[in-house]
Amino acid sequence: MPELRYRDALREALREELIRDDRVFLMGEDIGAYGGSYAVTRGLLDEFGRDRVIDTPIAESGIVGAGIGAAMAGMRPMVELMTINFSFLALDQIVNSAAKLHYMSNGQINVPLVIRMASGGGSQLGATHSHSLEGLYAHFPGLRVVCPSTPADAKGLLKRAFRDENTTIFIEHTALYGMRGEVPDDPDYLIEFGKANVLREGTDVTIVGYSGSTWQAVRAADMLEEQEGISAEVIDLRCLRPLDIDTVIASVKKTNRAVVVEDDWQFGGFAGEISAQLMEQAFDWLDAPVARVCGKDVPLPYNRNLEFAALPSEEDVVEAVLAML
Amino acid sequence: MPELRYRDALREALREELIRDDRVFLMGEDIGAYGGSYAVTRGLLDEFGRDRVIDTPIAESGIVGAGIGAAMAGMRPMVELMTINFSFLALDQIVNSAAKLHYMSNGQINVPLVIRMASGGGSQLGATHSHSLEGLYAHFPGLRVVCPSTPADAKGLLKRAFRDENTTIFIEHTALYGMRGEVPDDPDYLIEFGKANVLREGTDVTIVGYSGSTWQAVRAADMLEEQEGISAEVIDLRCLRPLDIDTVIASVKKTNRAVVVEDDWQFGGFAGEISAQLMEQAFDWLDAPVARVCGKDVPLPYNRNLEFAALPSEEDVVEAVLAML
Amino acid sequence: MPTSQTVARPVEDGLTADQLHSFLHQMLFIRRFEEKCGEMYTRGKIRGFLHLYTGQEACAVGSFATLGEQDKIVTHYRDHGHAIARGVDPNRIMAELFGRVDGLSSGRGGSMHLYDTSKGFLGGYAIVAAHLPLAVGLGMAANMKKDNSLAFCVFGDGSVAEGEFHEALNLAALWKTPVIFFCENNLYGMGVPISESLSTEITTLAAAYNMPAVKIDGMDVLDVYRETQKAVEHCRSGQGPYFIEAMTYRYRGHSMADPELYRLKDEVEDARRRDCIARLRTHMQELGLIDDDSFAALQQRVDEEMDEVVAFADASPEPGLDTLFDHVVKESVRA
Amino acid sequence: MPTSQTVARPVEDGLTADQLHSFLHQMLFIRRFEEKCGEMYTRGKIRGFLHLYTGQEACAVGSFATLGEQDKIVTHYRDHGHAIARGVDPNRIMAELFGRVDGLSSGRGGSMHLYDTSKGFLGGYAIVAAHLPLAVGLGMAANMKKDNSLAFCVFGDGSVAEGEFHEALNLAALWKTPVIFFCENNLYGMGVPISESLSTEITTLAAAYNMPAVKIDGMDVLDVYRETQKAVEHCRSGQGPYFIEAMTYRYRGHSMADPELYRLKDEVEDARRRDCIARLRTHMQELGLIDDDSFAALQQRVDEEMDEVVAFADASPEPGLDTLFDHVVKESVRA
Ligand SMILES: Cc1ncc(C[n+]2csc(CCOP(=O)(O)OP(=O)(O)O)c2C)c(N)n1
Ligand SMILES: Cc1ncc(C[n+]2csc(CCOP(=O)(O)OP(=O)(O)O)c2C)c(N)n1
Ligand SMILES: [Mg+2]
Ligand SMILES: [Mg+2]
Repeated sequence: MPELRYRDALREALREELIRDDRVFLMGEDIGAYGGSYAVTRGLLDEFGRDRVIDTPIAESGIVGAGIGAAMAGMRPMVELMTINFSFLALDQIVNSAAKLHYMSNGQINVPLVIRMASGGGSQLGATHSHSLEGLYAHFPGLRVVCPSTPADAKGLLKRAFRDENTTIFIEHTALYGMRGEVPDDPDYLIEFGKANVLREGTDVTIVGYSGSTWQAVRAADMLEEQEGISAEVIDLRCLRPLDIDTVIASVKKTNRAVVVEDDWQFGGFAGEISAQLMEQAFDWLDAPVARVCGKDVPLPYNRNLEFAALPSEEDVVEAVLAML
Repeated sequence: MPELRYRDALREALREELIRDDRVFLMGEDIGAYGGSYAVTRGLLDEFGRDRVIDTPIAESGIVGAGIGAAMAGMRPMVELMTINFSFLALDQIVNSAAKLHYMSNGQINVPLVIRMASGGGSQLGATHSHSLEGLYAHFPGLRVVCPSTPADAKGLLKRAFRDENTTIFIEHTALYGMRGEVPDDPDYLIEFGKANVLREGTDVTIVGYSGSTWQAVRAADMLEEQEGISAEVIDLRCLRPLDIDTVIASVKKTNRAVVVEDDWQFGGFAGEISAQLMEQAFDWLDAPVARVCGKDVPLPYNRNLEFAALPSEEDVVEAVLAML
Repeated sequence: MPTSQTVARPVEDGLTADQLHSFLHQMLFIRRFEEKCGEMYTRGKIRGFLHLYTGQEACAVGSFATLGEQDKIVTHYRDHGHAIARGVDPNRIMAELFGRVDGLSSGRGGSMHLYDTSKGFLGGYAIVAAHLPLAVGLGMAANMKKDNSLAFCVFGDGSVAEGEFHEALNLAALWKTPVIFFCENNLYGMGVPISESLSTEITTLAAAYNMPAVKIDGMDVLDVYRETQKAVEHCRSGQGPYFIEAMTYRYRGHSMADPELYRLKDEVEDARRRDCIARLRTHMQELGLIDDDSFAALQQRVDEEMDEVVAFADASPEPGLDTLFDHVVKESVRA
Repeated sequence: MPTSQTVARPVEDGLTADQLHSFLHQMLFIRRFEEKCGEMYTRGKIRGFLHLYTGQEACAVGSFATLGEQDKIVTHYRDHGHAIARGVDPNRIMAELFGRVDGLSSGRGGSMHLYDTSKGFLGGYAIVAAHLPLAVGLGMAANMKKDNSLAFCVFGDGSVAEGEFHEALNLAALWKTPVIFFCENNLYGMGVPISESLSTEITTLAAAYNMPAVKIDGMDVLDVYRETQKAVEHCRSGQGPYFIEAMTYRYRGHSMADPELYRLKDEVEDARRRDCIARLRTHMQELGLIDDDSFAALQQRVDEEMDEVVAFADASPEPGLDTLFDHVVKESVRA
């Protein structure tokens, strides 16, 4: 299998889908001439031309709305919002139109739209540019919320999104764009939505992550094994909606302990959902309260040390595990 | 003490604050000539004139941004967004400017702004017009999120919001505007933020609500007592940020069981935060998993029966309590 | 949808007598439909927010007569008149307002959210100005699919202050998408007069984006028809979007909840004197196309039609609770 | 902030020789500051997104010279030049970019989020167009407090397509708030040329809101000064907002991460031939205000100043981890 970077795996998915289905087109801020702010779309304008790779003005609500309209009329658009930070401006379109039209029209309308955006802190971009809002999107029925943590998942999930009849909020982590991994070159390589991935088996504790935090979980598991001889199972959720809680529950019924790792602020964040569901569905198996290792309750500061302190780290995960054993 | 409706208590708070502090002014959609879509501001334009009660165009982001700017320059504005459904359009301003400027400027700037909006389903307004987003706002550090459930709280908390140096998201429940209750006429009647209210003491189970769901909790407690002889303690959170979890924990340590009631969608909602915190801080006291009684995972339908089925009811709360005893 | 009496005579503006009769019938039908809705709201059959279209009928009827089957329509929450003018089954509209299973969306949408994709009626949108960008996307799709369709987008004067108005007009003009932006200026957005909502003239602003922008008499169905025809030609010939501001007036409050504190009764009476139905009726009388008797007959017919509409809606059952979770997402076949 | 050499002669446009020297010094100072930032970024001292202002110096320097102490400034993320032109301490700016405790925000804000309230510098805003509504609010407060201040709001050409541009211009014109909307049109929003971002001319659009809107030469500090003066007079006299589009060019990429695939080197070279510093220098030479030696001396002085700036920033300690939770909310005294 060829080894690709996460960004290149995404590009491959876009290319293949553009070739496969002529209803697919891409639009977004600086995806064309600039090549995409994270270079995901580089080269696609040259290859597919201006009708299928469209540089848009900076108008998040407008371009997401246009994507919804085009999808309603039978196209298969992808809208890139550059980063998740700018998606607040398109939230009404996403929540009130993309997510609800199918239901409100009693199934008459559907909105097969892919909205891509980069998420995550840790790059010293300051508070306005460092959001992790996967959980915010997961809250809204009608959406798919997908957040791949590996190059292969990036490809397989993005391609799957183009085959979906609903709107997929496809969230990439800025820290992963350069990550390498083996990626199937099968043009029909699809990963089903709502299937979590057990990245590593273990018996003492379950560590749950998604997107970037998957790797904090993995590194923590390594540290726990090496330093403490603790065997941790690591689960990458892959999708927050639909959520594969069953895989998490099955794991916790085995390990009896769980830690959820998330970049986003802990208070009112998605980790709380996992925690609550575990209590509801695996109470009798829990030997300790589910722990959350998440972002601290502050806007993300620019200074490197402060930012680092505000974000969850593998050390924090290790600490949480040790505290519950 | 005079008896007032919730809407009138709010109006009294606005009037008193307009009189007390000439930096206070009100702006919003249809708060003037129309009298406010829920009649909260009726009469204020006549009394205070167009300089202090300003009808705005329909431009949520613009008017919230203008409110932030005016607050930065030393005014004490209140912006009314009519309903929480339209606040998606102002979310960037709220999250990226109002909530973060104090932190990003290292304390140089602060944004003493009150943003009022009506929340809640149950009026057959359909999916776009029936959101409950208190929990969404509570997620963002830098904000105050307040949601009164009684006329007295409406007044005391709203007045308190005008005395705060930060931005308060003040969320009223549409179902409560007509509710009557005793309201102190003291012009300095303030209720501190972050103090939950134990509305009813009990020993068998703790039922936690806020805003409209407080009353589902109370009615459920009545039913439990009358029908089953079960003694439920009812806590109204009043504020989601800052959150008074201590009062909830103290109660649960006594009752050993808890149900959280919330209008909003359960998945990824705020009830999960309460549930997770209870597990984290009162695990050994819990005799059963904390239950959540929340909105079903669908956009709210217009049809009355469907809408009713999608929203939490007192019967659902009773059922949840009975299931855990 | 009402069908027209056949009178085989050509008249002005390329319109046949047939068409004029149809306009009159449609406007009257919408008028009565809305009045009936008001009544049904008072009787508790219709609930939630209800925004009536009374007074503005000429806008929907005159403009929609210029559209083709392939065209796509999006409008705002004041959408009954548009749905009817588009030929959506009024029985199913009323059933939707009653929240019943035979409603357009089986009672899920309600008054503000009407959809009938079989007629290219892609919805009433309840978030002010949110559907303007959607129209741009519909226009993009039309250009891409080269299906000769256009997007017809209706909204009110109050919507012009929203950011999405700007984003949509710019995108449409920039990308030359076939969109008719049809602004029904009824002088108020809820209780706020347009002069307190916009610093400029609507058409001045629209024209600044580099698209034709005309102001027309929205109380005159013939003016609406003529002017919209120009817009349709413009769009069909690949010249991009077109903007129409139709001056009109709503006779009722903003919604059924409106105490109407912000305007004087006189103003409403003035507007009623320019009523679109009375005007077309007079015009047709002058042309000898109608007399008092035949107008009375038409009224009678519409009243009967309306009884049927209500009877249909009322006979329709409530949707089953077991349908609550249907259509949250569309099942996707693995490709 | 650099201070000016004193030459006691009055010259054109009501400007003294002093002021021209100050303009030259400031522009050169900003130029070097930005070059130094680029260097410090490469050396890893500055991180995150870094947007340099090189090429656009005349905009900040010429316009800010017309403002009063009471005025409030909001700008976008390309904000170092504006802060410097406003008299914010460059040492503290650089310390902020280094993320240090002596930075304007003690390292919390970084390059895109500079604030100095003591100078009425109310911030660099990193969400495109988000600060335009804030400027309206600052203007409202000015009207309410009658403090004779105005809000000066800087943004780029790319921001014009955002909904908030529209909402802010409309509100400002509607409410006659004293706001100068100062658009620095450097022809690109990241890699997108303005022709692909806007269907019309920026000033055509701005004028449609009913406010004066002028297009000026943003590479000529004197033109900027003269034209902004008119805007200031307009605002101070209670006539509401004023719009300026300053045509300019950025020499560097959008940010340090920009591969600049979207424009040709030639285009950049062309712009450099119209460089604002060279232009003022030539002009002052013609006026006999400066010669090669004194210009070289000025350059030398600026270089020395820059060394001090960097030394200051580098000497400043990192903020303590114990400050992480400071200033999330402001403690409110119970009234
Ligand atoms: C974004 C948003 N803000 C506010 C509202 C509340 N609202 C509903 S209709 C309306 C007035 C709209 O006026 P206009 O566009 O002129 O249409 P009209 O009702 O006159 O037909 C308002 C403010 C809304 N639905 N959406
Ligand atoms: C709402 C929003 N969308 C997108 C971005 C990403 N972005 C940052 S700067 C920029 C270009 C802005 O161009 P312009 O306004 O012309 O200013 P310039 O950079 O040329 O000074 C973009 C797209 C952002 N910061 N905010
Ligand atoms: Mg109107
Ligand atoms: Mg630019």
